[in-house]
Amino acid sequence: MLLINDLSFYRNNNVIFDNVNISLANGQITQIKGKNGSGKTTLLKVILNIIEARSGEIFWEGKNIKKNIFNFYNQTTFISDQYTSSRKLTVYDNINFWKGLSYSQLNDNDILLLLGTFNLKKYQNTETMYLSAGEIKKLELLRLILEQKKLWILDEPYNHLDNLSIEILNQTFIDHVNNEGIILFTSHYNPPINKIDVIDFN
Amino acid sequence: MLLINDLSFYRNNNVIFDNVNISLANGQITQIKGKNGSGKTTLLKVILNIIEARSGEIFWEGKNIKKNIFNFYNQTTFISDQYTSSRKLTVYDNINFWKGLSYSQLNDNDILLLLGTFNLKKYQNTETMYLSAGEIKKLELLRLILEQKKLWILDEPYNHLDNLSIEILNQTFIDHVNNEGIILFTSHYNPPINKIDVIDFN
Amino acid sequence: MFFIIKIFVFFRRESKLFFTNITDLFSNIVFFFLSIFIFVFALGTDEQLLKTIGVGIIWSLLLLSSILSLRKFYEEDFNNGILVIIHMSGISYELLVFLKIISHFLFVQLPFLISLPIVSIFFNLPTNEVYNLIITFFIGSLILSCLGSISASMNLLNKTNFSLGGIVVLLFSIPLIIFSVGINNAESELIYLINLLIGIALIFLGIAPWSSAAFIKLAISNK
Amino acid sequence: MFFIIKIFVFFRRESKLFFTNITDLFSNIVFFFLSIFIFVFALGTDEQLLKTIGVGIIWSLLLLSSILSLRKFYEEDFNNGILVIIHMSGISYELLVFLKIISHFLFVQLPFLISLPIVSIFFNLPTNEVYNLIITFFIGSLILSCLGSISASMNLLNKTNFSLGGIVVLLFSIPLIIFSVGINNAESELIYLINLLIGIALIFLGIAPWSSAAFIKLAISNK
Amino acid sequence: MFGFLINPSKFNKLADIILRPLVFITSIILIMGLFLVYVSPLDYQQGLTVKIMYIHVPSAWLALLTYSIMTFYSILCLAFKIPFGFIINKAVAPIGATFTLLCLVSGSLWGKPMWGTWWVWDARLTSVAIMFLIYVIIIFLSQTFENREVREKTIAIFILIGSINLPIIKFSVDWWNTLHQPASISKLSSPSIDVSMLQPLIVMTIAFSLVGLIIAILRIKAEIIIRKNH
Ligand code: HEM
Ligand SMILES: Nc1ncnc2c1ncn2[C@@H]1O[C@H](COP(=O)(O)OP(=O)(O)OP(=O)(O)O)[C@@H](O)[C@H]1O
Ligand SMILES: Nc1ncnc2c1ncn2[C@@H]1O[C@H](COP(=O)(O)OP(=O)(O)OP(=O)(O)O)[C@@H](O)[C@H]1O
Ligand SMILES: [Mg+2]
Ligand SMILES: [Mg+2]
Repeated sequence: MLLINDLSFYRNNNVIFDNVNISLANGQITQIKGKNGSGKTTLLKVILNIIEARSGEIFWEGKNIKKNIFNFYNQTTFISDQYTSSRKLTVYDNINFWKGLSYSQLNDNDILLLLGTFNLKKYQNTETMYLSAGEIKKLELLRLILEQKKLWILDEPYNHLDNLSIEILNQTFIDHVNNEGIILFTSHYNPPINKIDVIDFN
Repeated sequence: MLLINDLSFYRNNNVIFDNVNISLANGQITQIKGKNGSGKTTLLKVILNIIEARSGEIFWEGKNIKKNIFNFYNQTTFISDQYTSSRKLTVYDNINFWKGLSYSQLNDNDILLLLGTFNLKKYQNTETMYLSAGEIKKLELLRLILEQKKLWILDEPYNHLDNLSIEILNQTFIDHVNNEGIILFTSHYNPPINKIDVIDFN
Repeated sequence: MFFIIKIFVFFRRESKLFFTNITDLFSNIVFFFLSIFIFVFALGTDEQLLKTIGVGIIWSLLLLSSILSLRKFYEEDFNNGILVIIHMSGISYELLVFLKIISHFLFVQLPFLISLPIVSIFFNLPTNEVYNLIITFFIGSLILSCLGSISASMNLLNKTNFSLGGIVVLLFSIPLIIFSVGINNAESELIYLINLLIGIALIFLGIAPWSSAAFIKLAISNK
Repeated sequence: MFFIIKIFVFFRRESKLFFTNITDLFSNIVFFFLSIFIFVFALGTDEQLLKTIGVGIIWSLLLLSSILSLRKFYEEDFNNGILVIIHMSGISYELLVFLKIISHFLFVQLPFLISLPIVSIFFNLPTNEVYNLIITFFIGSLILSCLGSISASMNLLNKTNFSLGGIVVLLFSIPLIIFSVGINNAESELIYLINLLIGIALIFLGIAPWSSAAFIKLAISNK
Repeated sequence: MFGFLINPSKFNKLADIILRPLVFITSIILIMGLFLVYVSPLDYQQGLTVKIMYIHVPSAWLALLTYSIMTFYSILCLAFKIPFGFIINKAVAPIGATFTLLCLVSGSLWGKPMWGTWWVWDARLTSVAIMFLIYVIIIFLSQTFENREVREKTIAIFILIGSINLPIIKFSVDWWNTLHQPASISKLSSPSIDVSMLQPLIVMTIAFSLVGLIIAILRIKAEIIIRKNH
């Protein structure tokens, strides 16, 4: 349960957003839509406390996240718009690194399976800088399943993906929501998932 | 009129694509679709001779482009998937640079108008690194109109754009096609434009 | 226990990044040797002269080489946004900086240590000076790594200007140079000077994490 | 006519990239001064010694500073893909490299020229040596810019390893250093040596564009 | 009571009250100091050049003092988020730089007759030169970043890092045996300097501090106004 209370953010005295109130219950999937430059990406970062809010509070499971930020992070996966894989490392090394960071319970076999569903198996030992745009995006999205966290926060996850991958991602979303997970994502594309709450952010 | 004849490209002895034949008549708009990693981006670059083909020829208005590559470039705008604006320069400086490179006939007023339609006017004197993802993409797309070339080649132009901008882009495409322009683009999104030729690239 | 795994994973990644192949390590050292050649050519090959200024040259070049490797610190991870991912996995920025300093020390600075005895031969340095050089370099390069971290993180804020960070390193390493070169000229009091050097290292190990972390946080929130 | 506009536009952009503000220029020079401080400390402050090795130090430092600014050459424009855009506007890669070399010479190297007289005071150099230094530096820095271009373009191929390009610069600049420092020691034949230096500069101005362009093309097709 | 030290509006109020009397007092003390310097005895070794001391030592002390103040405020504004510190830092840095420059110049003017050269690479002199560079970098940093938050915090952190130079300046004469005079006045127990020299020195120091204070007040007021407008 994530509760966002009167969140505001200013940059150089310009309002980016003001008094945002959002509440995300378990099993809820929420999409933020809005014009370019309306502050969606910034909002996600402020929610994650990567950028400090100007005012307002965020509660995770009833507790202010600032009290124990790592407790909050511990249950959150953030897939940003940028690529976070190291370009010089192979796909396998990157996955291994993420796995180590998140105490993931998945073993090597699971990971191979995962790579298989995302059609990345043959690139296992390729440096990520040689992957195509969509393939890198898929590699990033792998973290969702790898880290097994409860709260997923994603910035434009559908970019670059081909139709098959979009379907897989949608299915992943649905599964997560059915398992009482919480999803918050921004996108200009409307995925065909039932019961998406849309926040219009303008 | 762009004619692509038996184009092949290999990377480290792996086929990326083989014997591709495409012909683009004036006033034609063509979309390349295909799985992630199927080689769409690479194809565009090979067509533009940024990467050298392994075999095959490309003819622009009946002449092999290799004979006089700058003559071909002179009538082509390429909007790549990456951002080509210098992050440290302001929006205005970037536009001015592109303008100078392409002998654009647009004057300052036209450019302001253009910035207005893309909702970028207020960022005129902002460094592009401070723009949001969609805003940078729109700035890139500005080059289409700025350079006034006949052949437009675009790699995933719809990424990051909000609905309004997508409409504007579609309208721009339609106008260009009506003026006998040629458009070749890749995208996973299907824009609602009549008479798009789709090349399935798998 | 889990935390140790995390730190181990961190170092494994760092080492892979530094040594994608062995040439990297090697070329750093070649670079160092070549710059010494340059100096020898520039200053003339008078043997007595070389002996006098040998330690000084070696130190200054180590300093400059470590400025060259500044960008290996944070730049790429910052641009990728992976610093944030690491942070979100439960590692505070201060600890992150500390780990980065250690890995820079291990993977960039220590390989130079190997090359020191060879270089000393060029300058005909007496054995005890080589010995002192190695000891001081060991401590000194830790200080250089701290300084490097500070200025690399400062550079994240100002991407146009690469010199700015370099200036910080140079500015604060002046006392370091005075001490380290001084050690070789001092007849007695070696222990005293080395203690001083260790003191400086500890001070910088205290300052670097929080100041680098502050710069990084600032850079991330303004990216 | 149109072509001249294009080149003008190119230089305007370069100058904006180099000098977003005057601090950038300034900090380059401060960096240079500081590294001289470092050397003075490291080598000891014996006045006679400083006088002997002054020119050598100044030259080697100019060399190292220009290695530091290597990344300003192509890296960013390459990563952005803007090199391709510039090329597609009708500027061949060879010309592009040539223009980049000139702008590096103008915006990075020449500002050092201003600082040379001041530096000479530190080392108590006699006037005629300062004069020679400025002339040789003027020609030499053009050579350094050419070398910088070659190694910066080489670095595009191997992103892990920053030293590799530096090694190339150092390797090829050994003859340069020998000549330039030699000029100040030679009693006669000054003109002869300067002519030689000009010759080297011309050779490099011939080699650098096509070899850099070749590296850049290779890098672009493998990106 | 000390609210004016961290609160801009309180500072403004107080400054308005004390500025005029302060200028008045300062002029008197300055004139008195110059007079005392004029009548102070010549040194039997150094002759007239000893009078450089009355500029050199106060400016050296004030350069150090200014930096300490900046360090103090940097800690305040970073740790306790008190933005007034940023104003102080920006306003005070050029003053400190001037004092440092004054110390350097007067020192080298003094050095020529005393040591025979304008400049030696001695630890004290070098660490002061470094402090001057730090001041200059601080001043330039305030023009480097467009973003105000980035700029101010960077400067504050930089000041803190640079503050390790302070003890080095202070104790350099004890740590290395150098050409420079070891502390003789600022020794806490018993100053080893003649009273006839100590008197003008103290008065000059007070005068220098007051001049610095007045300039600081004016610059801080200006800075507060600039900040309000943005
Ligand atoms: C550019 C050259 C010089 C610099 C940068 C310099 C710097 C300083 C500094 C920073 C202090 C204050 C130290 C403290 O508070 O403990 C100081 C004090 C002093 N300096 Fe210099 N100095 C220079 C040259 C000289 C020369 C040539 C003389 C005279 C021979 C001299 C005599 C003194 C004396 C007598 C004091 C007072 C020491 C005390 O009692 O605390 N200085 N100087
Ligand atoms: N520099 C490179 N070296 C080696 N292989 C590469 C390189 N660049 C791309 N590839 C490979 O070439 C194939 C085609 O890549 P390309 O970027 O053209 O795909 P794409 O069709 O554009 O995919 P997407 O829809 O994800 O953008 C991919 O399998 C990729 O892994
Ligand atoms: N570092 C920064 N400094 C100043 N302004 C910034 C910075 N980053 C973003 N902005 C501005 O903040 C606003 C919001 O940006 P943000 O990236 O959150 O938009 P967004 O809603 O994600 O847009 P998009 O749909 O294009 O991704 C934009 O107007 C942008 O120009
Ligand atoms: Mg966004
Ligand atoms: Mg692609």
